[in-house]
Amino acid sequence: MGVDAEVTGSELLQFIIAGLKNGSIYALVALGFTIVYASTKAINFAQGEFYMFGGMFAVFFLSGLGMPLALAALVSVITVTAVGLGFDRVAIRPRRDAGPLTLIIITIGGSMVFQSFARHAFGPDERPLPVFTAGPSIDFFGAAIERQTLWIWALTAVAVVALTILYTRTKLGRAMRACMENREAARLMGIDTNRVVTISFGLAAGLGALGGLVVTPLTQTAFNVGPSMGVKGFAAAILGGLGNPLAAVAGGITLGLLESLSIGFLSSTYKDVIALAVLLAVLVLRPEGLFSRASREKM
Amino acid sequence: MALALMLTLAMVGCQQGGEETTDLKPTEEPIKIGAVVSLTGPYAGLGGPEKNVIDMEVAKINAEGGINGRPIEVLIEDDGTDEKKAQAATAKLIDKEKVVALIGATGTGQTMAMRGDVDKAGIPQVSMAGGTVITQQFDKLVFQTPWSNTIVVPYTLKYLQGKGYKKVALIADDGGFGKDGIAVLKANLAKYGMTAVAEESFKPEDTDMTAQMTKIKNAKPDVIIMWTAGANSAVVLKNAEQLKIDIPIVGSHGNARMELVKGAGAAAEGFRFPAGKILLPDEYGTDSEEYKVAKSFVDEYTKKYGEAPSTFAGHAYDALYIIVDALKKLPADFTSAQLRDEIEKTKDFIGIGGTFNYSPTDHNGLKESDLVMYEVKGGKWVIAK
Amino acid sequence: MGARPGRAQRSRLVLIAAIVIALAALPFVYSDAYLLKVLSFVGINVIIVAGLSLLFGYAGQVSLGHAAFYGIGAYTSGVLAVRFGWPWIACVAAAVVVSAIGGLILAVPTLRLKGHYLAMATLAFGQIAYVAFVEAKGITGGIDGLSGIPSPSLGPLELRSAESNYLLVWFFVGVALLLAGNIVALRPGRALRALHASEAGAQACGIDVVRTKVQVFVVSASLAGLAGSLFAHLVGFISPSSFTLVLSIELVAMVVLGGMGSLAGAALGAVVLTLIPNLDAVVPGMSPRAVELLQDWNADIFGVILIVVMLFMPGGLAAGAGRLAGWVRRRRPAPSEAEA
Amino acid sequence: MSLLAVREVTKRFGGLTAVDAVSFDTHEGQIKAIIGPNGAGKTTLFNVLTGFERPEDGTVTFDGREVVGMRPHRVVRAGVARTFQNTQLFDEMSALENALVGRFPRTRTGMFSASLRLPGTAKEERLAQEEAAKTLRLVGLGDASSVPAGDLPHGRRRLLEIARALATEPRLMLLDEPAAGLNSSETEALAEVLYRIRAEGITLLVVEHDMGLVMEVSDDIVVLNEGKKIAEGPPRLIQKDPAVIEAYLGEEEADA
Repeated sequence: MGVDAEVTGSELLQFIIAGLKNGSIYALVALGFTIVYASTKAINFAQGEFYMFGGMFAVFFLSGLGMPLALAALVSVITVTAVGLGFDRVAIRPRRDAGPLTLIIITIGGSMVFQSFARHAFGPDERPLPVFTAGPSIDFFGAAIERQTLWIWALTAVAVVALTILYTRTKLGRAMRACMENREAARLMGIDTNRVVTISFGLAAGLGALGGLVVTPLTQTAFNVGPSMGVKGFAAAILGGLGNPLAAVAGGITLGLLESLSIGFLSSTYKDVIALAVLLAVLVLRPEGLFSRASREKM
Repeated sequence: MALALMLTLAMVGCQQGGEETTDLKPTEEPIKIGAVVSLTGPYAGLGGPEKNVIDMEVAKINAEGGINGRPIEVLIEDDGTDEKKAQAATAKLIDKEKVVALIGATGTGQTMAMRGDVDKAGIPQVSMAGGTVITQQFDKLVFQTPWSNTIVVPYTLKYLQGKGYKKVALIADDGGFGKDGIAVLKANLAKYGMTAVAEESFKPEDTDMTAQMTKIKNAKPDVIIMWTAGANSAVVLKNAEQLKIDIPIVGSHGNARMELVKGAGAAAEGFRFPAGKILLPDEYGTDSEEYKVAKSFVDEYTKKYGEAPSTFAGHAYDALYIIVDALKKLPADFTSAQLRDEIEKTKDFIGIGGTFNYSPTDHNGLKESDLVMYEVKGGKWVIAK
Repeated sequence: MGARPGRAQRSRLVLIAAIVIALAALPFVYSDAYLLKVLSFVGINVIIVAGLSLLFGYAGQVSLGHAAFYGIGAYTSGVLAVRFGWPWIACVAAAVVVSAIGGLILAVPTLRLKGHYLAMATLAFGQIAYVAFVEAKGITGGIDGLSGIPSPSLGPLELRSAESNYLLVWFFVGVALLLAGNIVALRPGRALRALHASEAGAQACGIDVVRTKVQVFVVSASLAGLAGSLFAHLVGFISPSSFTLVLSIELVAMVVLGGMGSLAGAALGAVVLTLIPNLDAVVPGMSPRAVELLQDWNADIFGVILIVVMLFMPGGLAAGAGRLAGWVRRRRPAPSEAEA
Repeated sequence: MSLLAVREVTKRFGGLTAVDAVSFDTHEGQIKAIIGPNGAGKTTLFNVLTGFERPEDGTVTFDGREVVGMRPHRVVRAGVARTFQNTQLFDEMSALENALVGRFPRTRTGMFSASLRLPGTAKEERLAQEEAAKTLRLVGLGDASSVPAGDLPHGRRRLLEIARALATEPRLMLLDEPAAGLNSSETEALAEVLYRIRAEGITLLVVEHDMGLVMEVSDDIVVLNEGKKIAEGPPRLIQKDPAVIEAYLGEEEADA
């Protein structure tokens, strides 16, 4: 439209808030991708379904089984983590050494089955979840922040901090990092790489579920919300640089900001094209990602 | 090679055997109608109720003696919200099942995809999808039952004009429904003395529209028109509430779903949208024929499936009965051309979406007077003032 | 190819001949428009997958954007036919050329990318192409699609029937597989496999890695474009929703399911995965209830097949079939397995 | 006249100078060895000579043509073939197919002519097969032609890579540690193969750690240390060169 008015400071702030909100969700999903990638070198195409399950199971535990919201949320994340562990046990572990391609196809199959399961079990319609804390949004220098957005930021921050502690302060985390650097070497050092893969699937599922859980009060959820969020998370992980958790978070935030600022200053029709074009440019100019210092593959 | 030939021959044999066994009652061979419905994929939520209605009403029609003594059979195929599957299903229904007419599809794209085969076979198709393109790209074989945007948009704008609104902001999804709505809206705004001060879009799978709504807020419109059908409607309403936008929001007939009210909660209060009278049959006046049809449909459906029917269920009801009523007027040895002509002659058919009057130039058949403006109040639908 | 080309090759030729004759004879002995339509869709996917197999299965260059080339072919053909009245054969040729150019445009900037980064870049290309199909409403008809694409015709001969379209599609399947088969059996095919196994090794053998990658991308895109053109004229209506990421992922799954580095395997993968949702077309006499269940659980069947094949048939369907054949052969007392 | 003339070649990685102003010549029909402690820059030098790396400075002339700036496949076509320290075989392809890939620069069938099997392709293919089989026999792999390269034992993989390089019909072959990981009988067989290759008129440039082999086969030796050439000459002189002894002693101490 040719009627674009001046963008004021508070509006810019509002775009940034929206970008940070969506970016946090992308970050949680991207973390899932990057953790599984680190241990298997495979892209988990079922990551979006973990996100969908996070909201869906919470709705089910809340409205179906009558649990209180906090409990339903907790049990949902635990359940989806269990689904991730189970998926690894049944479908990944037997072919763990078959190379990333085999694993990718298995996760594509998993994503289809999970999605279909959700439709059969929970129906085809969208399902709502109440906000964690009711009340009007908070005024922040003329921009509005919804209370649920604070929850999104808080829980994303908690997840990132917990993950950082896990990676830097625990034996398991060090084992996972060793696997990330070089799986063969890690195995030779006596690290149980199988266990690392299992745990990474559990973590990826839990983080995806957390993302789906915190965003559902704003968006509702449905059986088919997974794939598009999967693509966003994958894009965020690639944008940041695969295999590095902090880079994934940075990639997610960048993608979220890129989208909301595209809407704000350019066009909502082309916001995805703009984001993807930036992504392509990054890939072509800096194939290792924006925020990763990992060296390029050597000859 | 010999093996392959034998296999092929065996398949032929099997197939013929199969066909013979389906004709259990040769004296009252059923009239076969095909239906292409989205039971899986993104439109599964719309197609499910459509299938329910068809199952329910076919049983009822046959219990009441069928069509001039002959039972009907509606063969329902799932298109998975996929155009290729819709085409395969169409080929199956036409060539294998030899149906006399087709209901469907649920979605506009799938409906359009069926057209090639429908044209080749020369049988009538009654679509349950609302895309303007379906009847605007005119095909004499293709009819539709939902209100198209060319009816709903003028109705809505007239209503808004009556409220004295001049500056409107448009927000729509960039799927078929939203894009079509935006196009019709922009073509009609000037006629009702309005101008668009903002136009925003989002993807059907998007989960946040605060950036778009911030821009709209900045444009200071008198009213926001939202044209979308899916779960995002609730997100738009909630984002508006979050941004403390107190500009009235008016939606489309795609919002006539209780999921929206549940999903948006308090943010849905005061939201208005146009739709048929089925949501509140009392609107017809309790002694009218329209009321009776709508009321008994709602009651029967609710009794059988435990929830009130959606407007999409109504589209399936209308499509089925338009074909059935035409069939009732035809001799037993009718041709598909006759059936098509008879459907086109549909006059004053009282359906769920409204009263249908097809003509050689109008295959949508509804009028603005079939619509009312609803408002969400206390988590319920009421007639908007 | 083994050490004894004689017998193995002969039995393979016999198998291929049998398949060709059976496919060609089908519409004459058993004309079922539904079956033929489904098999036409199968054929179209086999053509795309033949190209994707060269690119991905042989050269190891993944593409999650092949639906875009397929769409470019379909729209080129459809737009030229509907808006400019081009004859069918010219539309097909244009579709192949334009999608080849699309392949070139994508291949050149993404040459340095490998693995998941290439996957993401091609995915982004596919998404951008999708938006272009939607937004270029004046040309493509936008989200409402482009309808009224005429059936294929050669001069006065118009191929409208399901039988003729089926034969046309499978004629092109034959051509595509023959061309691709020749490529993989000879020098360029070895270059693709070498590239996949070790880029440094390939360079050390005098293979121009850049040129080979671009070439195979172009060939692969043009086969997808050919398939797109056939699709457009077969169905008469195209819309952006036929060219989405979901299709791109399914195509990659077909190649892997069938077997990386096996053209026949990839074709088999395409046949199996395309037939699943329309199994009732090939399995006669399924009850309506069974068909309903099949459709309802279609995604599960699809997913479970992917998982089970990957779990129990390392190397995909082709390798599985090869092992099965080997097992059968070993059950028969073979005269002498004179292999090193 | 020298076949390969290396002049003042310098290659840096960041702050590290991997190859520092190295110059030497290789003459037609020679077997020349490049030795030096680990990290002396031997492999980097090889990469520069074959177009895999571009030097910051210096020239490399092969048969009168400048090699610097050529991409690797051009260098091969010009007549310089190489092997790798970590073998870069095509594991899922048979030994014969690996050697056939080596025929690539001497054959012409492209995608277009292959797809249509244009006249001439069948003949070229047959000839290529014969040539490839011949190179396999030359290195003693005639019996393994249908075995996938990935299934061959280590020693035979080294030989296969040599055969593949040989199939490109080079005038100069660069072998990067051909004896690494070989046992003594395999090393002897390798020496035999090297003589056979020279007998075919092919010049050899070999990076090698196995001093026994180096002293046995080479006509001339270049010694690198920390990127610099510290000595050049026939084996008997190199053995006595104080700078060389010093460099190797240093390495042994570091290892200890």
